[in-house]
Amino acid sequence: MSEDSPGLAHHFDSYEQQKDSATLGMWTFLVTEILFFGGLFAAYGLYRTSYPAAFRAGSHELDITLGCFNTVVLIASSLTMALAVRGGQTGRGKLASVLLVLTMVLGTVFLVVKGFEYHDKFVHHHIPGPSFHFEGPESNHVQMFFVLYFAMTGLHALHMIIGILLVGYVAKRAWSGAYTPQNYNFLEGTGLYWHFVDLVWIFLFPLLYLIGRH
Amino acid sequence: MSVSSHVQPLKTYFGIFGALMILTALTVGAAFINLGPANNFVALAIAVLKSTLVILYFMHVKGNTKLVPVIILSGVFFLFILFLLLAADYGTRGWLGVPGR
Amino acid sequence: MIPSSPVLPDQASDVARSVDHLMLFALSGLVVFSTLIAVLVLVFMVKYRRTSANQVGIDIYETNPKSHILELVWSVIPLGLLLVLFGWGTKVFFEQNRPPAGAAQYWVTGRQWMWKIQHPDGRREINELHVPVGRAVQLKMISEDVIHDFFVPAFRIHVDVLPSRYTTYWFKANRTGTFHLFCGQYCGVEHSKMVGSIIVMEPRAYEAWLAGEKTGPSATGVASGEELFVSKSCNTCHRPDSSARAPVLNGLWGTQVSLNDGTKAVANDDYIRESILNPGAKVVQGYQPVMPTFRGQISEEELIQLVNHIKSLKGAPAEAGK
Amino acid sequence: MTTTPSTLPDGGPRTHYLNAAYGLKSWLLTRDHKRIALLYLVSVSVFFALGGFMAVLIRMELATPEGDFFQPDIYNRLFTMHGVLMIFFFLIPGIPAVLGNFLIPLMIGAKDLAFPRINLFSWYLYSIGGALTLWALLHGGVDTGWTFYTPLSTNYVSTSVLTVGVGIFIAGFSSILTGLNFVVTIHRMRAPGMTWFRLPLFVWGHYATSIIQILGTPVVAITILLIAAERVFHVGVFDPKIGGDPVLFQHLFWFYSHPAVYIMILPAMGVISELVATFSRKPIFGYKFVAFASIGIAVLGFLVWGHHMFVAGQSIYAGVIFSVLSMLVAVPSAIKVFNWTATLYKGSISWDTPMLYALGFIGLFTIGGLTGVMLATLGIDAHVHDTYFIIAHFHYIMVGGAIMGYLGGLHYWWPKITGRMYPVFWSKLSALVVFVGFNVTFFPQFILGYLGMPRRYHSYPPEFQVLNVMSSAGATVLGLGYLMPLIYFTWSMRYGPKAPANPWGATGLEWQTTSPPPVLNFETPPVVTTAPYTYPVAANAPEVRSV
Ligand code: HEA
Ligand code: HEA
Ligand code: HEC
Ligand code: CUA
Ligand SMILES: [Cu+2]
Repeated sequence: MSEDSPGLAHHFDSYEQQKDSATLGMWTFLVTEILFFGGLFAAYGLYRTSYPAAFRAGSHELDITLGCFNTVVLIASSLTMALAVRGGQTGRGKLASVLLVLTMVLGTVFLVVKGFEYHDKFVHHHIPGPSFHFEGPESNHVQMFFVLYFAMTGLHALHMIIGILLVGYVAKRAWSGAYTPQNYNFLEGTGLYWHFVDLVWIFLFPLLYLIGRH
Repeated sequence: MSVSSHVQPLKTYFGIFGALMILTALTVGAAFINLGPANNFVALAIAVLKSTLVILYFMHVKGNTKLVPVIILSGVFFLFILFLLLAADYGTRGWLGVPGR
Repeated sequence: MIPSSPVLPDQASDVARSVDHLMLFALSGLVVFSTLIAVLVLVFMVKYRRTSANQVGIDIYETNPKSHILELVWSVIPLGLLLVLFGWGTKVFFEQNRPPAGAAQYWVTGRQWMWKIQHPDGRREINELHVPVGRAVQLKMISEDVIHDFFVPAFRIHVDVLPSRYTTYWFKANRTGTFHLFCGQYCGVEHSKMVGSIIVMEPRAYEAWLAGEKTGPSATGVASGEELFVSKSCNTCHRPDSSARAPVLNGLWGTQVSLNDGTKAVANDDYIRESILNPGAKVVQGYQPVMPTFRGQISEEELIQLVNHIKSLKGAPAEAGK
Repeated sequence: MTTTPSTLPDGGPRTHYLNAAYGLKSWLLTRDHKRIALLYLVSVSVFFALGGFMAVLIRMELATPEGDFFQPDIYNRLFTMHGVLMIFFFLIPGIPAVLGNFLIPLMIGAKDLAFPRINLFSWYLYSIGGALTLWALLHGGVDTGWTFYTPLSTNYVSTSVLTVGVGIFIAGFSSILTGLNFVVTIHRMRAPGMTWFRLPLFVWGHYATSIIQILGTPVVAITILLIAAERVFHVGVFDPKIGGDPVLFQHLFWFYSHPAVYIMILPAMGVISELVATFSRKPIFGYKFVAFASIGIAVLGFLVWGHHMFVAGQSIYAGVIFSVLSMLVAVPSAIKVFNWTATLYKGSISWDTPMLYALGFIGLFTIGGLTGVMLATLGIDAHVHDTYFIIAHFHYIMVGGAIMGYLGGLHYWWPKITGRMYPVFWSKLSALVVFVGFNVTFFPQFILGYLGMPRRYHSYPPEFQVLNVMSSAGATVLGLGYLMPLIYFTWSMRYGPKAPANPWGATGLEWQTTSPPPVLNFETPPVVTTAPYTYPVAANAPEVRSV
């Protein structure tokens, strides 16, 4: 790390090389995430085509209003995140930090709402397992719907939690002015991650909540 | 070329946010109308559109090097392969007319 | 039984012969190509041995315009051969999988760690299957627990036995003898003990065996389908009279059934099994989904009995979808 | 071979990456890719020895038809842990994380990988995953087979599936991060003048490998997670009771695990390309063809997973599709073998130890690959599926191919890595012993398989004994063959003669720096001006082989 180029790691020749590497690395990581969720989506696709009626029935048990609300919350958090990254890009660390805290708040709101939804499932015995209960013809296939529902939203929620922690860390660094227009790569990477979590939800919402509402 | 050359105007961010909101409303609305099998298609098409907007603008893929879209598309492509060949199995079961083959 | 040759297992069916011919073809390909490579490599190694410390090889690729043609040749020739192998292999595979019409139907239930086999006449055996030579035999197989696999090397085919649906194995033994039956899919601790034999007999000896065997249908403790139909009280709903709440099952097997959601299904073994375990999944048009599930209350073997029973119910086809 | 100074011209000792710092901490906290590679070398060797030890026990049991040494449940744990350790903890990380890690930055003229910290982190992930697996081993191990087929693995066995699953999951992330690091490094860190078509084929091989690591591993990660969840909650995606399909598990598992076999072979192929070029002193015949063949194998490799499921209850039409696609993936492999052979033509071939291993690779890989083609033929696979024919097929490729490549690579770059030479006679002998022992071990298994001996059998019908005894005897020889490099490599680190910078007279940037290299790899930043394998490089006027 030479004195005249703060924040440039020893093995890079230029800031540009460093930034390009960071961006590329983060995107490559996100591609692995796509395939990670992809396995679940494959299972979902298969079972949904096999048991359409049961999946419709299961989907009707979900609260579409809450789902909708959460979608809006998450997209709003993406906006604040995008603006925070812009703040980093233009060298306004304090602004970025505030926006990041806002992002965290929105993310937490999402999780709290999700928690209420989970609680509701618990009350109605819709947690898969021995205590699962569903009135209706294909209760075992409805249970499969809920297995997938919990697997997919649970994994998504886990990503949210990691995201919130990460954003908190970045907010702290941003406040103390750690990011410069030359090197805000960590902030940018966290932003990409956050948007990715949003993207997953953009697919989960219609797939889980909106089947055959009419 | 300076590193921070891709600053997008604020207008873009808010515009995209608005578009995402409208699309969310659309997808919910479409779910309540009976379009037959098209329901699924519409829901997915809107989701793809929304994610494209997020990727291009919020995630700055527009204006970045061409390598990034290539990487994303290769991920999507291999996911598609997974779906396609799974369908090749589940879609052709029973064609032979011999159960279980 | 000792294999008839040290490198070939018994060849006890026509399919086995087809597989061996295919194998011979593939094997000659292997020998030709691996010899070719080995010989070329060794010859070059010796012939172009380095003879002095500073010697350098000659780049023949850039200087020779024919290089690309050469590369094309050794891409296209293997590809051609591979496609031939693929075509031939696929032909044999269909032979292995498509039972001839009118094959006698046996049922196989796999469980940790034994094979339970039922003859068309209801006779049952464990880990043994007696069949007459020359008769096409079709096995409908299901597992009560994990995945198993029915493997008789002498017939040259494997088929997995799944816990979720019926799979099919068929063979026509063309010589008598006792052949190994292996479980070919790892299934837990005693996997290697899940073995048995296929005993192929002269038709006359087979008749004698049948006559001599004491094991009647009920001797193994599994009730017949007819009894089950009563004892599981299927008949309280499925009655031939018109006041019944459920479709008549007579003549159902093999027909097209219209379902509530507008689709159709063929009433085959899997359909009937599903109807008993998951009645709600495919509801017959015009009926309420009131049939209870029998999952957990009925074993795979009992299911087989029921399927067989329903299959045997002749009469006017159920007026499904009226 | 004593000309290269191990001391600076002024007489002081030269600092290189090995003597730049001392102490355990300087190793465990290092971010130098070369040191991390050595960390991997040690851990990977431990797992190989453990896996090999289990193989020896397996072969011991199979020497007699009855199950007399172990109870069946112990035997089942043995082959499961053998498979798990060898695949996930030895061969998948093996070449990439040891040789790739060490050499890729050197070969492309970079100071390090793009993310040195992540590189170290992935070694820790690997170690944690490995430690968990070993911990599970001490607490009973697993007995599901390395393939973890449901519902056996989820509902029926009572062994440590969960722990091992988590171990593999964590190690999987290590593999992903290694691949990620390589991709970014190869894209972004190349030295001036190092264009794509000047990259050594070793780098191309690793690039292709990384693609698979990045795109395939996540799918197996989620699949294993689902298995773990099903074991914890007693209900899950593959549970037939709620309409789940056990065959779906197999699809998801093989979507990764077939491409994973190319994770194991592509780096070895990269090594062989280097060896063949160096020891023939001429460019690889059809460089671009070979480079694209690597990418072709990686991409096509994703399309063929169903060939493990021909008889698993998959639709037979899907079987037909997967069969023809599997045939296609054999073509780029064939191209490579033929191009290597053609490279030898009119070369200046030396018989150094690495070259002997390369020879062994070509022969054994060809047999392993061609038997793979037989397996891809539907009619044959329906008979030999899950018999010893399969065992023979993949040991031919993985032990005969990949490990030969790995050992060849180690012998080739050992002077660069340690700055020491190893004894020539012993190394040539070990190559011979490994080759002979290998064939005696695994050739009989082809016959056994065709005769119908099923795999994963703890006891077997007595007529199979003769061939099994041969196989067990071979395994002993093979084990000795592997022991020898272990001993003389260890010996050479202290007592071996000092190695010059470029003992083989090879091209490639890694040979232009000193042995062992300095901390930042090059004293002066390299600039590349020629295609790879451009001979002559010898300082004295070279003589070109006369026609
Ligand atoms: C490094 C590991 C590796 C590699 C590279 C391969 C390579 C190949 N494998 Fe193998 N395979 C395994 C490891 C590997 N395999 C393992 C571990 C299993 C068992 C898993 C388990 O169940 O536990 C397995 C199982 C397996 C099966 C399933 C068998 C079964 O369970 O029923 C099949 C079926 O198609 C198969 C096919 C192939 C093919 C077509 C190739 C091809 O890529 C080979 C291509 C190479 C060549 C073709 C040789 C070179 C070519 C020439 C010299 C030129 C001449 C060529 C022609 C004329 C064609 N393999
Ligand atoms: C990279 C992968 C790899 C490697 C290298 C090996 C190496 C070997 N394998 Fe294995 N094998 C697999 C991967 C591998 N295997 C897999 C995936 C399976 C399937 C598992 C399943 O069914 O789930 C399998 C299964 C398998 C079986 C079938 C078991 C069964 O189905 O019942 C057999 C039987 O012979 C076998 C034998 C051997 C032998 C003799 C070696 C030899 O090459 C090993 C030689 C090595 C040594 C002998 C060790 C060297 C010695 C030292 C380094 C000295 C230090 C040692 C000590 C101090 C102990 N293997
Ligand atoms: C409570 C009443 C009831 C009982 C008891 C019952 N069923 Fe049914 N069954 C029905 C009804 C109603 C239907 C039609 C709706 C449907 O498909 O679910 C049906 C459908 C079926 C079908 C599909 C028929 C078709 O035409 O496609 C089969 C096969 C069947 N039952 C078999 C059985 C067997 C075997 C048993 C006993 C083990 C049994 N049922 C017990 C009510 C019953
Ligand atoms: Cu049953 Cu193996
Ligand atoms: Cu494969």
